[in-house]
Amino acid sequence: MSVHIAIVDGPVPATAGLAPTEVGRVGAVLSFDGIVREMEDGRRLIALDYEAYEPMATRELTAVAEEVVRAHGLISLACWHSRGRVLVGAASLRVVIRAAHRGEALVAMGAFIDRLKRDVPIWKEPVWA
Amino acid sequence: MSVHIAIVDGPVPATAGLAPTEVGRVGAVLSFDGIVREMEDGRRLIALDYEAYEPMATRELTAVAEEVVRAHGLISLACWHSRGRVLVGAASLRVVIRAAHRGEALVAMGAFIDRLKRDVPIWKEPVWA
Amino acid sequence: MQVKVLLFGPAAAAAGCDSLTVSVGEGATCRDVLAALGRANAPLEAIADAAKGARLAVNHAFAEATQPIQPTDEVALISMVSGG
Amino acid sequence: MQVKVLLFGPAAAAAGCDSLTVSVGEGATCRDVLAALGRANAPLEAIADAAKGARLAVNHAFAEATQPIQPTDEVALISMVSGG
Repeated sequence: MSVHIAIVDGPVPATAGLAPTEVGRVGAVLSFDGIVREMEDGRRLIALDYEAYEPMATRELTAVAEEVVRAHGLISLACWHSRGRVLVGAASLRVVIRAAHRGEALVAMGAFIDRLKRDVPIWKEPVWA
Repeated sequence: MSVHIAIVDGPVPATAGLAPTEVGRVGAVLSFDGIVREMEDGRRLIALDYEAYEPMATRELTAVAEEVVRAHGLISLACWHSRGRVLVGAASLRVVIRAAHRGEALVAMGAFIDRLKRDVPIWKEPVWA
Repeated sequence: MQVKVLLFGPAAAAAGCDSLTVSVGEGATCRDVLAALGRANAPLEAIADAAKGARLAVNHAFAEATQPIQPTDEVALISMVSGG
Repeated sequence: MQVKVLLFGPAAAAAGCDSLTVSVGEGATCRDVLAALGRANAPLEAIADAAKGARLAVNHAFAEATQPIQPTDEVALISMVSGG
């Protein structure tokens, strides 16, 4: 059982979380990328600017991750979240879950992101085109 | 809306499905890797040998993928499945879903894999240690 | 007529062969061929059971139980799949 | 006592500043500070509303409404988060 959390400046790196799988117990690797979309509320944007209240944001992400890992019996959960400017088409969030089976990985992914959007002190501001 | 299906000899390549995201509409990229685990029915194995009845396997995977893309309003679904030997710790299945939002991506991932395990003429045989 | 049925996975292992040829009447349906498989090879009886999800594929597509088989069709028993 | 409250996101935009200092009595709780924010800055009234999910963080942890504030605490208004 492990948790890795990082808030990074700008978009999350493309290869984050793709380290070699723990051999043996892991049967499912589920990876989610949240991507900045072009339209928000019917208006075109060029980027989102993310602000994080640190160190609380990392602490809350870690607490939520540990709770989700425990509740769903995951092997590991890693999360990268952006701070600063992320252009349309780039990822501002990556979550990688490793579990024995796909069932708990899928449920845990939804639960983790729901909690992140409710409880983690991060704010985004649109940069309009 | 697009579907890409491939049955590949041996483990699925590590970078499959990570091509640059379609800019603009995609808000969620969800990627699932099914990994060969060490224990099956309490016995230790070294690999799984996969057999596919082709071209039916590719046809069924394509039909299921198109149905899931339509039913859940996905932007795209890509799937790689192994044929032949896949060692413990390597991936035998990769599914990459691109969608506007995470909700439909998570539901569609579960639905696609459930259908694959029920309807696609692929069989695995354990290679015991 | 003679119908050759391709076998895979646990079905092939149980039958001890990759295909089995069964005799059925002209106009036989998928249901008839499944039943003939069970009669022709005792270990297959439990596997070629529609009630347990066994289906025939005809020319690489799943076929209804009532579909008639033509002598030139490629027929395969699809049961106990285990992909993923 | 004077309590400085850090503001972020839509709360900072509405208030027009990154922090706001409010006057509350000794032994004031989080609930008192939230109410004082709404009185001190009209646009904040709707945002610093516990009924709409607004919470205070005290020293980088979410605090209960009944938690007393100490003069040395770092206090932040956490509302309308939008990460992800």
